[in-house]
Amino acid sequence: MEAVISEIVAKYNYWIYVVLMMIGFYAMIGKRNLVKKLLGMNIFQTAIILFFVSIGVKKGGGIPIVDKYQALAGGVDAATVVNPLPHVLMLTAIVVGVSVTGVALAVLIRIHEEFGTLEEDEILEKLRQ
Amino acid sequence: MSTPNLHLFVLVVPLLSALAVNLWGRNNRQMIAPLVLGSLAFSVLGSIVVMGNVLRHGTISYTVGNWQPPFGIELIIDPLSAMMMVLISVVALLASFSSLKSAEQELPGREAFFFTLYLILIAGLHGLVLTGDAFNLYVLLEITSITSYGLIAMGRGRAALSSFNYIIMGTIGACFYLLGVGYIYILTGTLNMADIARILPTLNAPVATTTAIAFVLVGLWVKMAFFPLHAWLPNAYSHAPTGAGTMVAPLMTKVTVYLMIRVILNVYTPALVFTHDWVTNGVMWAAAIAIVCGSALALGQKDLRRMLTYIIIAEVGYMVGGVFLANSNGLTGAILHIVNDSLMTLCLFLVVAAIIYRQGSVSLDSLQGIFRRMPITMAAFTLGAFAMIGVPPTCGFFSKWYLILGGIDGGHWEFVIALVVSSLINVILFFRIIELAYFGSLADGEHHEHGSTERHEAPWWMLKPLVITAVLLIVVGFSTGPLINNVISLIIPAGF
Amino acid sequence: MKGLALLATMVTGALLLYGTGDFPPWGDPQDPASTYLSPVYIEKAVEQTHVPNIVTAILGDYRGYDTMFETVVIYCAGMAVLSVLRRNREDEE
Amino acid sequence: MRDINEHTPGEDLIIKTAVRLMVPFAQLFGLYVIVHGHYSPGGGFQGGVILGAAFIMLALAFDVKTSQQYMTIRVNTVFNNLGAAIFVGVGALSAIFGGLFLDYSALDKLIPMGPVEWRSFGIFLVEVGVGFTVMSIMVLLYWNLSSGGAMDEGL
Repeated sequence: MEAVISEIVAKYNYWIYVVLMMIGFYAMIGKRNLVKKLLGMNIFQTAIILFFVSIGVKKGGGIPIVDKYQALAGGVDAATVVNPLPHVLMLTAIVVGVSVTGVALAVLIRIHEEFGTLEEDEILEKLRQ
Repeated sequence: MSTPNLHLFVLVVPLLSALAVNLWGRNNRQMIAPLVLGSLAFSVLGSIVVMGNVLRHGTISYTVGNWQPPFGIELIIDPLSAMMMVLISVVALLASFSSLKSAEQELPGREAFFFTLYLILIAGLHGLVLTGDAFNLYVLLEITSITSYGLIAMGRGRAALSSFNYIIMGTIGACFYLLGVGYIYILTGTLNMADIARILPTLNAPVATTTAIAFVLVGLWVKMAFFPLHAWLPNAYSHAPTGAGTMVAPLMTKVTVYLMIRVILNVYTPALVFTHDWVTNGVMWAAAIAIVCGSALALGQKDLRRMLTYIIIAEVGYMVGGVFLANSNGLTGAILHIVNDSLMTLCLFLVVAAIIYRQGSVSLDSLQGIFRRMPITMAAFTLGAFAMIGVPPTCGFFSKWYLILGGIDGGHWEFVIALVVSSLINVILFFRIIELAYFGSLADGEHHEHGSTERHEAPWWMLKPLVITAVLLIVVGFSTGPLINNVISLIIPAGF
Repeated sequence: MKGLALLATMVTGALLLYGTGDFPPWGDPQDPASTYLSPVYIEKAVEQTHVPNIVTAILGDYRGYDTMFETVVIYCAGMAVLSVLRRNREDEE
Repeated sequence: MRDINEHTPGEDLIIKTAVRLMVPFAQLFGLYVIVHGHYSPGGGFQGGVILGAAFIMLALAFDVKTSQQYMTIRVNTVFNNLGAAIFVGVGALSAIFGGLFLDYSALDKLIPMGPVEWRSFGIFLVEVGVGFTVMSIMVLLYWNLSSGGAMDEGL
């Protein structure tokens, strides 16, 4: 028990991300309302962002912006700055998430015009007729 | 325009002309065709030159922005990716002739947007086959996905709903891939594929490595519609505008299969992926079920285009199975099948586009007696059907031959049987249509709307690429030997 | 259906958690992600690009190829939304 | 849907005046975030979103038509194409001038400034391109999504 708790405490960020991921994933595949699916997608992407940003954390590290002249003169101690690469990756992933959300909303507007509803069951019923 | 950057211009020229199409094509429709065809023709020429260079001088490693590989993004142009570049640019050029016509008819006033997305999708596919960076692959995967969501949602009726399902499934696939990449990054600290392949075997982290492999592969399987995860594909491809289907159907799934091969060979190395027999066997069974079910479901369809989408699912089963046979014949067959299947699917979808252009529907009823009305189109269809079945001089035979040989080598009889069964089902499937089209009821031709026997061939813009594709099916069939010796054998790893 | 979705979610979550077992502790300065590439970026970025914001330096230059496609992604999103919704006006007329 | 529009909850004097006052400052801040991305948190994406938000604010307080007086559809089209073209074009130019793709230091042959300074300036150029595209696409997304593609009244 002791070992399990210390394992959780040492990696609690990953546990939180997994829980978020599960909420989003369940909404994406289990919910019948199309907007809820879309929201689930956003939660899923947020979970991934949390995961990547957690990778970048370094205990005792500061923000990845350094003093230009000091850096040119004497260099930077890498231990004092967090890992910047995951932040860059997540900037990209956020933009991708926004784009997909935009397209999905446009498609949802079209679906609503076509079927008059965003409930999957009702849409399927209308299709069957 | 120096040669060391040529492969990037193959990608950048369609990208820039997409912007130009969007800016000038909205008001001036005459601008669209020259820009699209010009940039794609440049891509074809450029990719052929790149392929020549690669075959002569060996693999090119290129660093974008002139940063050393693990720091900057590396592009790898080996014989396989050069071959894929040629394939993509040729298929895109041939499809675009037909798409220009279909879009003019189906999407009046929206052609500029359609071709903007279309060209960016092609640029994204080129980027996918070039990249040597795991995260860059994710970004490009999303580019190709977003453009295809847009292209598919432009269709009528149920297209928007199919597109939404595709968005949900595609995002799940991409997110799983990204999670896998994150697990690799936390273990190795790098995103460069060659670097990952170097570091991963030296780590003592079996659990996280396995998880990473599983998530990356499942993500790609969702994207390529591998059997249990295939549900989005038939609706998405059959409700898309015809012009989009002509290009998306031959390329998207095949490029994803290429990515799977790339990930297995160059990122994880086969030794790590094929460690557990139960995994390999499970995938083989899934592939076998995909092949049989895909073909059987195709048999139940009343619409030619919908039937072809189920055949795509079966073909994905062929290729994934071929890779997971984990022997050299299977891999050769899978890579060869990427080429052949793109061309076969292109041929059949061009036929669909031509028929839809003339009579608005490809339901099996409306195909009655179509041989008399569109003889050249249907001759090409027959050739494409023979290739799908695997009749010898066409290219489809050779890849199936290698796949069957690989199945026998690996002792995966379920896969061999599935291949044979699916070929038999294809025979029934296509001969039913050919019979219908050739002998189709002349008696009730009088009162049938499309039943006239008057010759009414598709326009030349659609016929030319169709005839070229049909000829290519045979040419590629005859050049299978050189293709294997000069290209495919070079990239198969030694221990395979 | 809901049960199946719940099962899939549980399996995925369990697999992801199981995979974290091999990870180094959270925020450890000695983990591979912090010791392999990132120190080089941190130490060399200012010297090589004269940009004190290391995130901008990596985003714009080291991984500029990613950022280019990122721009294209958002551009595509705009065009996709425009083309998907454009239909309405035609149908209404 | 139309009933809500007739009620026009946004048409309020206080909101209108406040937005009128805030828009210039929001735009200024957006520009600052773009150009100061080298020295502080910021860059093309963040600044572009703030710039776009200024126009979206206008569209929210008044209606889509009003915001189109400040940024016409045509200008929007030019901006989003121009932004993407700047990024891809800078990359292609550095390839044409003898370097590798997106190797900004190769542009030193065009205007001698020193390779390292060119890297810094090249990053600035592409950030401006990103800012243009993100700003105009954000506005475009809002216009389209709020009006169902008609781009007339909005919410």
